[in-house]
Amino acid sequence: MSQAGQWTATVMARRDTGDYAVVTLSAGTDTSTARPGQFVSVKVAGPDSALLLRRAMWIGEATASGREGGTIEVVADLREPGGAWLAAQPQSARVDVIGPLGRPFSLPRDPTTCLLIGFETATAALVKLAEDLVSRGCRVRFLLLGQNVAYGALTARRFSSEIMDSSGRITSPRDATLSQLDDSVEVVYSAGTTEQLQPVGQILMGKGVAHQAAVETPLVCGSRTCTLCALPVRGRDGVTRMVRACTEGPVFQGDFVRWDDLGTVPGDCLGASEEIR
Amino acid sequence: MSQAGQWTATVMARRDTGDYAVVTLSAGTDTSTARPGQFVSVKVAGPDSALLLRRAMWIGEATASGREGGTIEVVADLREPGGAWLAAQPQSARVDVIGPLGRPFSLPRDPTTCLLIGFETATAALVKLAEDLVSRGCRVRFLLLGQNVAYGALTARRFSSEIMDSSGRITSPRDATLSQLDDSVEVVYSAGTTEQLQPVGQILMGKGVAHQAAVETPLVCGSRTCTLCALPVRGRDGVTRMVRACTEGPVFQGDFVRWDDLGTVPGDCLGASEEIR
Amino acid sequence: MTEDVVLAGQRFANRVFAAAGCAGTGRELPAQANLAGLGAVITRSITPEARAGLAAPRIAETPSGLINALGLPGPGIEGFLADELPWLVDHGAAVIVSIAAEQAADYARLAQRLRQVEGVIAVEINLSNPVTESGRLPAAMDAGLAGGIVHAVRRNTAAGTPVFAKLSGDTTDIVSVARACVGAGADGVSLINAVRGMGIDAATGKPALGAWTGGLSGPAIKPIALRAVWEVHAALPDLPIIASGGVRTGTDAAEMMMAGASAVSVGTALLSDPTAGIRVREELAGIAARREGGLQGLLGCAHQEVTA
Amino acid sequence: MTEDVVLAGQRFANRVFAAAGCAGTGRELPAQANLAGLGAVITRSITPEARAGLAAPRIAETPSGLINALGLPGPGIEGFLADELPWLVDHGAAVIVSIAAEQAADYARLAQRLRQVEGVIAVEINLSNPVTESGRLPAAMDAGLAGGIVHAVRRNTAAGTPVFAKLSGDTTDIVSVARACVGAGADGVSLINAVRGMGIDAATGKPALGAWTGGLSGPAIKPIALRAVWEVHAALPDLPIIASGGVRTGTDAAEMMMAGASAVSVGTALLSDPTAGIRVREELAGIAARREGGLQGLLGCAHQEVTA
Ligand SMILES: Cc1cc2nc3c(=O)[nH]c(=O)nc-3n(C[C@H](O)[C@H](O)[C@H](O)COP(=O)(O)OP(=O)(O)OC[C@H]3O[C@@H](n4cnc5c(N)ncnc54)[C@H](O)[C@@H]3O)c2cc1C
Ligand SMILES: Cc1cc2nc3c(=O)[nH]c(=O)nc-3n(C[C@H](O)[C@H](O)[C@H](O)COP(=O)(O)OP(=O)(O)OC[C@H]3O[C@@H](n4cnc5c(N)ncnc54)[C@H](O)[C@@H]3O)c2cc1C
Ligand SMILES: Cc1cc2nc3c(=O)[nH]c(=O)nc-3n(C[C@H](O)[C@H](O)[C@H](O)COP(=O)(O)O)c2cc1C
Ligand SMILES: Cc1cc2nc3c(=O)[nH]c(=O)nc-3n(C[C@H](O)[C@H](O)[C@H](O)COP(=O)(O)O)c2cc1C
Ligand code: FES
Ligand code: FES
Repeated sequence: MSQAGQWTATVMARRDTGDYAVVTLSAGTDTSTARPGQFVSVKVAGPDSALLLRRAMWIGEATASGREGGTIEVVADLREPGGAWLAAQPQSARVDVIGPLGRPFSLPRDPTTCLLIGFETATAALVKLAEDLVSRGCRVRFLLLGQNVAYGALTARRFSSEIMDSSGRITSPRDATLSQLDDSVEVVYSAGTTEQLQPVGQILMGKGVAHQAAVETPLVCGSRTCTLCALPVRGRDGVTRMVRACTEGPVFQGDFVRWDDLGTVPGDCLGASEEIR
Repeated sequence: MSQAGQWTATVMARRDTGDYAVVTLSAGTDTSTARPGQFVSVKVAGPDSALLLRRAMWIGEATASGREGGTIEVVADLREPGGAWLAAQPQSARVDVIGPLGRPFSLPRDPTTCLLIGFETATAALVKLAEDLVSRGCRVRFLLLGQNVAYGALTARRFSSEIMDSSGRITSPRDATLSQLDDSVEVVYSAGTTEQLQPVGQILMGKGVAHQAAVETPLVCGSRTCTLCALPVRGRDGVTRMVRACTEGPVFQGDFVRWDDLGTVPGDCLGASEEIR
Repeated sequence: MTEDVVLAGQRFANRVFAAAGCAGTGRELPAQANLAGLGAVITRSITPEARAGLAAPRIAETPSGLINALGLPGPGIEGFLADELPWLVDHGAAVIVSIAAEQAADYARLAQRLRQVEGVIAVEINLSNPVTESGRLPAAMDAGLAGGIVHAVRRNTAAGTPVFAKLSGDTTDIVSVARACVGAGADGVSLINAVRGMGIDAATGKPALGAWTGGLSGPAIKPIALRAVWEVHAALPDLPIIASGGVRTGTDAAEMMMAGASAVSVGTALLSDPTAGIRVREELAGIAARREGGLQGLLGCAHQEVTA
Repeated sequence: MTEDVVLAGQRFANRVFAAAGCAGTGRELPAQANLAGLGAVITRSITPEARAGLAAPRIAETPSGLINALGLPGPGIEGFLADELPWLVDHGAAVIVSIAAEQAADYARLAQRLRQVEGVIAVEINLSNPVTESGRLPAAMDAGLAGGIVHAVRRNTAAGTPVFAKLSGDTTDIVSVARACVGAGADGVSLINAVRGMGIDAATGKPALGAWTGGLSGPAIKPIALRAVWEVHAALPDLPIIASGGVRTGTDAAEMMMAGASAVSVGTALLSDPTAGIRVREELAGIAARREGGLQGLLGCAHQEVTA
């Protein structure tokens, strides 16, 4: 599973956590090579379905081998038609999966203190990350935001005693982020939808802390074909381009994302014309 | 279940016979009042399905009471998307059903010899009929046509020793029908699609044998709303009308159906204009 | 929250109607369908004379849709008035009569015949029927033809009875057709009729419908209906719109209202679920109750967000 | 059975193509997609200058369909020729270049630039882009505009390179637009582009797409595409038609051919399954092999049955 491919997964198990279900898929091969921040793209319905498109899912826990080769866990939102379909598949149902996809998080060369910020299901993207960071001697601190972070919280507790979750205590993602940013934090890792990450990205911009953001955007083909996942990102050359989250992301350096301009094509973007809002 | 209604059935069991599956549905109420020749209309998919329409299914065996009230059996064609969906439902799945629908077969007042001709899944429509006929002292003879008549054959063997099935021996439905028509036969009951019954209806026309035909036609609403099920039938007044199979049928007197003109609106039909093919 | 609404001077108990041809003439529906609980029942299109309809097959299923070519079967206006309308009225339905003919003069005669008939609260003009004036193009495809028919119907309809023109979503420019209808006296528009489509049966190599081509309806066309409602509401914001095209849930109905519809009608969904109309009405009321501004607040709100 | 076919003088290895914009420029696809195994790859529409595209969201799912409003993002013709085309050619793809612009003169310039470029076996004119001449109506909606652009492109394209005009299924009269294109020199037509549609997000009360309206594609529109193919083939039986609109299986492809298409292109299906093109090709060949007359025998056969 180290290279992206299309494979048939088998549903091994499902357990529910709030509005989400954790679904274990067996891959038939070694899945431990999937890197933190990568995702799979799941065909969420059969031939008679009115749902045409695949759904992206963060890779949570991944094991090297189980009863049927390696397994991965994904966290499916039961309130969405795609997630509900996946969760409803009985044990040993077969599911068409493409992955692992996308550029993963990069890890710091030297041990340091990292703040991991996760929203809702996207906390799943932090699970392998925390494991890898801790195994490199990093200290990890967690900020878990949203109603349904139980899956991420489980990992958090394994790797960190510094966990803040949002059960009622937090006024805004912005304030919560600020409250966790003391001098020891050198790297922030975040994961969530573009809307969720916007205030986090904005507050961190120019703060001198490295920020890597794993973004959920509308994502259709997962293979650089459709350009439907594009968001405005500044390049090292200073030029803003509409960049595909599925292949150049989903992990971006936070300081390069045009957080204020998400959902638009900024006027100074390469190829933008004035007519575009 | 004696009056048409909309109810939620529970899938009790499935057993396969060739390209068909026999599905047992529990109705929660007494189902023994369903009459031979009636059918149910089954919603064959969930909210995310691309299949919008209900599927009609003949009522096969119907029991007065089982573990969860009465049950009915339907025979679902696995090669069709609707039948395949129904058959794929796991035990205790819930299915939306409307029925029993349609005008049933009428039974002869006096004991007589009856020929029952069934095609494919439509043989299911003959199951309760045979039982009722035999209990009234009639003699029943079976002609089972098609690849998959196992369900009907089971019943046939219970009620008759005169069974002819089509496994390779029969040249045409027309010849087969003729071969079974000796002087003792006073009533013919047939069940099948309009295409299947056409040669049977044509050959019996004017032969002086009573013929009741239960026809499968495209059938959408099942409730006289959409007129999509209409076929040309001559009335007692001699006037041909486009008549709705779902409510004025599915059982018709064979001599009144315009067998030669199926699929058309005959020029002498009430309301036909010359422009209509 | 009140569910009732006044459209073009006529009061309706609520905003969810049965679309033309999809509740039949009503009598066929099981009791659960509860016609009296709908804002209105739009009849199938009534023609001058009785019609047998087109050859079979009249229908085929398509992905999330349905194509049909019925050919407007029915008893004709006299049969309808004698038999079907009284039954609908007796059962408490608020009846909008849909009319269809092959030339403007016949539309006018139908309207004339409906004048003063007890229980007809509005007239809907089905403009998707081919008309002889055009070489058999549906009038809804041509602003001039459509306007001419609307004019003829409006002139022959009682002043207090609103006239709705039912348009097509697959015309090049629906706004210009809508403008022509309003100019000719239409009090509102119904958007959209089934979209021209076709099926081929690959097994036989023949067209799936006896009439070859037919109308595509159901959830498949909802995006087309939303676009039509959006465009017409943007151009003519005060015009009452009755939206149809794939409405199956209260959410679908809310989307139509947000795009600019004053009322919605449920068509294809009624064929597989006779209670769909009542369910949509309840779900829509629930959605409106959870937002500020109630049902009226939904109307066209997607435009406000965009222009703000 | 041979799968190859000559359309407008150009030989294609088989009749199943990748539709414009749905195989990207090719390089993005996993190896399984096997571009060289398709009859042709139609590129996304190439514009005179680089374009960033429209604001997000650019897509929404609909029942059995997809609405998108991308705004033709891409590197522009020079970037395409420098970078993307060579890659496609290297990987064995037979490339049809789709072009789009806002006025006839720019279409002409694009055609001129493609002249003599190695590896371009045909040009497809995307006429669904709004053009400035019309007050921003897509040219495909107007026979005159469409003909003007086709004429400009044909004049500037090498004689041996066929030009296909890509039309819309939601225009009032597609046959008259097709006739105008043929009159202006089109060697064939591609039917149909995505249908104008819209989504509303009921949760937010806003349009689902950043650009408000967009193109509806996928199985939902297959009946509309079949109708368009049927009508154009009936009117212009010798005109090569490349059909697209909801093709997902070999059966869908066979239906398109029966209605009158010479080739089919697979669009939306490629987005969720990059191997869909090859699978459709194999399934179509299988269907043809089980019938007399092979693939060519499928072409327009539904008309023969009807007129016989
Ligand atoms: C990299 C990535 C990882 C993700 N991981 C998870 C996960 O672990 N668990 C989970 O429940 N969900 C995850 N999502 C979101 C998930 O893919 C679905 O989009 C989401 O669950 C909504 O599902 P839906 O059935 O309502 O589809 P819709 O939101 O209606 O989407 C239908 C289609 O459009 C695309 N799309 C449209 N809008 C969006 C949007 N705003 N965001 C994403 N896709 C959109 C979808 O990918 C899909 O192909 C992830 C998304 C991305 C991009
Ligand atoms: C009275 C009656 C009893 C039936 N009993 C059985 C049964 O016991 N077992 C069984 O497997 N099938 C039965 N059928 C046929 C069944 O309802 C389905 O139409 C058939 O299985 C084909 O299924 P499909 O999923 O391919 O649907 P399609 O044939 O694609 O049909 C989709 C929709 O269109 C309607 N339709 C279109 N064409 C036809 C047609 N030629 N005949 C019927 N409906 C059409 C269907 O009712 C359905 O609503 C019966 C039909 C009728 C009318
Ligand atoms: C079976 C059937 C019959 C119809 N009959 C009529 C009709 O008589 N007159 C009319 O104007 N529209 C008729 N329509 C169109 C519907 O009223 C409706 O406008 C269209 O189907 C789109 O809505 P829907 O997707 O909810 O069905 C009919 C549609 C169907 C499916
Ligand atoms: C994501 C996407 C991008 C598309 N880009 C183009 C394009 O650049 N040029 C064009 O002519 N058509 C474009 N189309 C239309 C397709 O080529 C095709 O004609 C249409 O989607 C109908 O086919 P389908 O239902 O198989 O997708 C695009 C469609 C989609 C879904
Ligand atoms: S999801 Fe298609 S290009 Fe990124
Ligand atoms: S199936 Fe609708 S009227 Fe008979």
